[in-house]
Amino acid sequence: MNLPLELAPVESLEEKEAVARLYGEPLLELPKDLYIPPDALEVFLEAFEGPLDLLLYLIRKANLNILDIQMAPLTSQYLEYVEAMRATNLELAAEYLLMAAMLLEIKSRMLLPRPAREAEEELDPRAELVRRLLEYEQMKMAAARLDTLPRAERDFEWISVFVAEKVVERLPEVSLHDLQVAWLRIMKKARLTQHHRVGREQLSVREHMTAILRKLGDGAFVVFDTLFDHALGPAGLVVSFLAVLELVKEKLVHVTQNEAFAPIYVKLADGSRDDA
Amino acid sequence: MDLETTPEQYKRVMEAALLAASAPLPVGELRRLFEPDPGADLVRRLLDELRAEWAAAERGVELVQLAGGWRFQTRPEYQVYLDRLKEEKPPRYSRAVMETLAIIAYRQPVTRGDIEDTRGVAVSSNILKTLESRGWIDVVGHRDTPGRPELFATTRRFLDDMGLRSLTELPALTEIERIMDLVDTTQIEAAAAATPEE
Amino acid sequence: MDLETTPEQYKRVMEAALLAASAPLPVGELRRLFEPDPGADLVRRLLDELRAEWAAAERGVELVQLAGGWRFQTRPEYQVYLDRLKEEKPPRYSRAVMETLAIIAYRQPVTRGDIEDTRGVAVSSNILKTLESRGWIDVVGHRDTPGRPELFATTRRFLDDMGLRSLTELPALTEIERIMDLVDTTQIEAAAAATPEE
Repeated sequence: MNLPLELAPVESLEEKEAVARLYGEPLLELPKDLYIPPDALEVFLEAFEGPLDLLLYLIRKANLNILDIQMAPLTSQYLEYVEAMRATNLELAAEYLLMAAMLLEIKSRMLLPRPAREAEEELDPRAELVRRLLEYEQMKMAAARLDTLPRAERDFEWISVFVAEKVVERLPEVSLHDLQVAWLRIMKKARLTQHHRVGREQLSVREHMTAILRKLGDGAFVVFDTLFDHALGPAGLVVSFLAVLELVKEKLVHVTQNEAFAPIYVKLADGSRDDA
Repeated sequence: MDLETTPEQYKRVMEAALLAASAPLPVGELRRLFEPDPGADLVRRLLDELRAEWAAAERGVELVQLAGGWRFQTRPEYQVYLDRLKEEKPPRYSRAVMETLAIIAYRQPVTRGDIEDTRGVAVSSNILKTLESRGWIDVVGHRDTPGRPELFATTRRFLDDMGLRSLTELPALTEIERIMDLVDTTQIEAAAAATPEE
Repeated sequence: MDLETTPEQYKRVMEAALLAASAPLPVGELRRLFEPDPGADLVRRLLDELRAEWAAAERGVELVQLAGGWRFQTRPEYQVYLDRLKEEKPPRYSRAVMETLAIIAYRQPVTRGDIEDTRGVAVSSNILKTLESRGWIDVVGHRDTPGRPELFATTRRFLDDMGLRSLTELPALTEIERIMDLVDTTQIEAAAAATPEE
């Protein structure tokens, strides 16, 4: 039951830091008679976060077990501080007065003789104060530890490198599925279903039509034979041939031959000026 | 169109995304880098490899796992150098701010009144504003009592900034708790129950 | 307090600073990382080494020198991945653009008039320009009719972007068309909208 509370190293460091401003005097060696120069008192009291903090300090200073607080000396010391605050015209926080009232109340209750029959049910008047002190001390230590955790911007930096973006318009992505849907929509709308069945063969002819048009792109006459890539194999050649026929039919190319068995020339229908 | 997607390539893409990200990237987000989705397991394995690679290279930067996901950050040992480039020092928070933060972190969700009860002093609006503007706390609701006071809690950003993956990684409160055990608990509880809520 | 300052260590510090910096760091700024000042020449030499190291590792991030100093940035090839993390929905082509593309793909070579006949509405120049600037269609000739209209066809690039080796790999439609007769178009559109992006 008499476990001495040891301050966490961090905290004691902090305490020293806070009161080091008091002429370099370590806090724990403050004179017992409470003589503190008025200008220093302000600094001294600013080091506390409130009445609970001051009480904790007083308990520690007297090396008291927090669970076995002697109310009389604690209360009188506390009141001396409050009186000192009042004397130096420090703005007296209401919380300090409230705590003073609470201490006095506890003290008075402890002085009162307890009726024997009520003794068991009667709470130790210090219990609530102890609970609050422990609760506060716990959070005070937690705060000190939290402060020691490596923290972004103080102890480390986030990495966020520049993203090199080409200033290009973001292009829509199109899938084959999208294309299919678009085409089907047209079919449905135009009711072309029965008339235009597009199968693989047709497409292959159309692909060759485009390829041949590209070969003829410069508008020059091209020898018919060179339009065919023999690497395509017999089926490919047939499709190429169908493509030329289709191009002729659609009046996209002109095919000329000066005489029988002479070379056949093909050129774009839109070719050069001598086309007419 | 995609680069070749060997594990090595996956890692390079994840590394680039993590280095460029402005917030931690969760695994689910990293999966979106790839098509088709490589799955959570592969991404996690590659993240571990990536972390190990950076650690082995003894760089000033490390890959860490946080509440919000994975992120690269500089190692604390390098801060002494990086501080030299800083125009202004990062804010040092007062004890009042840190105590308020601790109470919100360990006791969340709490109202301003709860914080004041614990600290024994009024909590200024500035303290809460400081923590809110840092993105460490926010209002998660209102307590159903008169005045409907706001309930504060810590954010994921708080955990990320503290290098934590979850609240359970907060420094433990064991020391005080052990002492609490020694107190006659029934007494204290009775005292607590007797205290009217403010 | 300083880490050991071998050239390797200098580089690690510079690397950490450059990765963490929010703006390019000039050489003068990087010199401030160290005490005593290592001088501009050493810093420049180490920057060159650092750049070479990152380039050799074929990472998605590179060290570049700009007017304002040095910075790490993602390599442009990685943009396609990083873009996937963006929240914004990818842009979509209008129905008119898609239908025009489909007609050109399946019926090529076609004139604008052919497209209009098929779609039953006028085709704006913008639609064709959109597809041309994308590099998916071009003019392969002119039809020998009054006005000599341009003939449009799809390009090699179109096939590449669609992942096709040839037009014959376009989805065959006969089968589907038959089904189409039974299905309402709106249903197909709904299905298409629900299909995840590929």
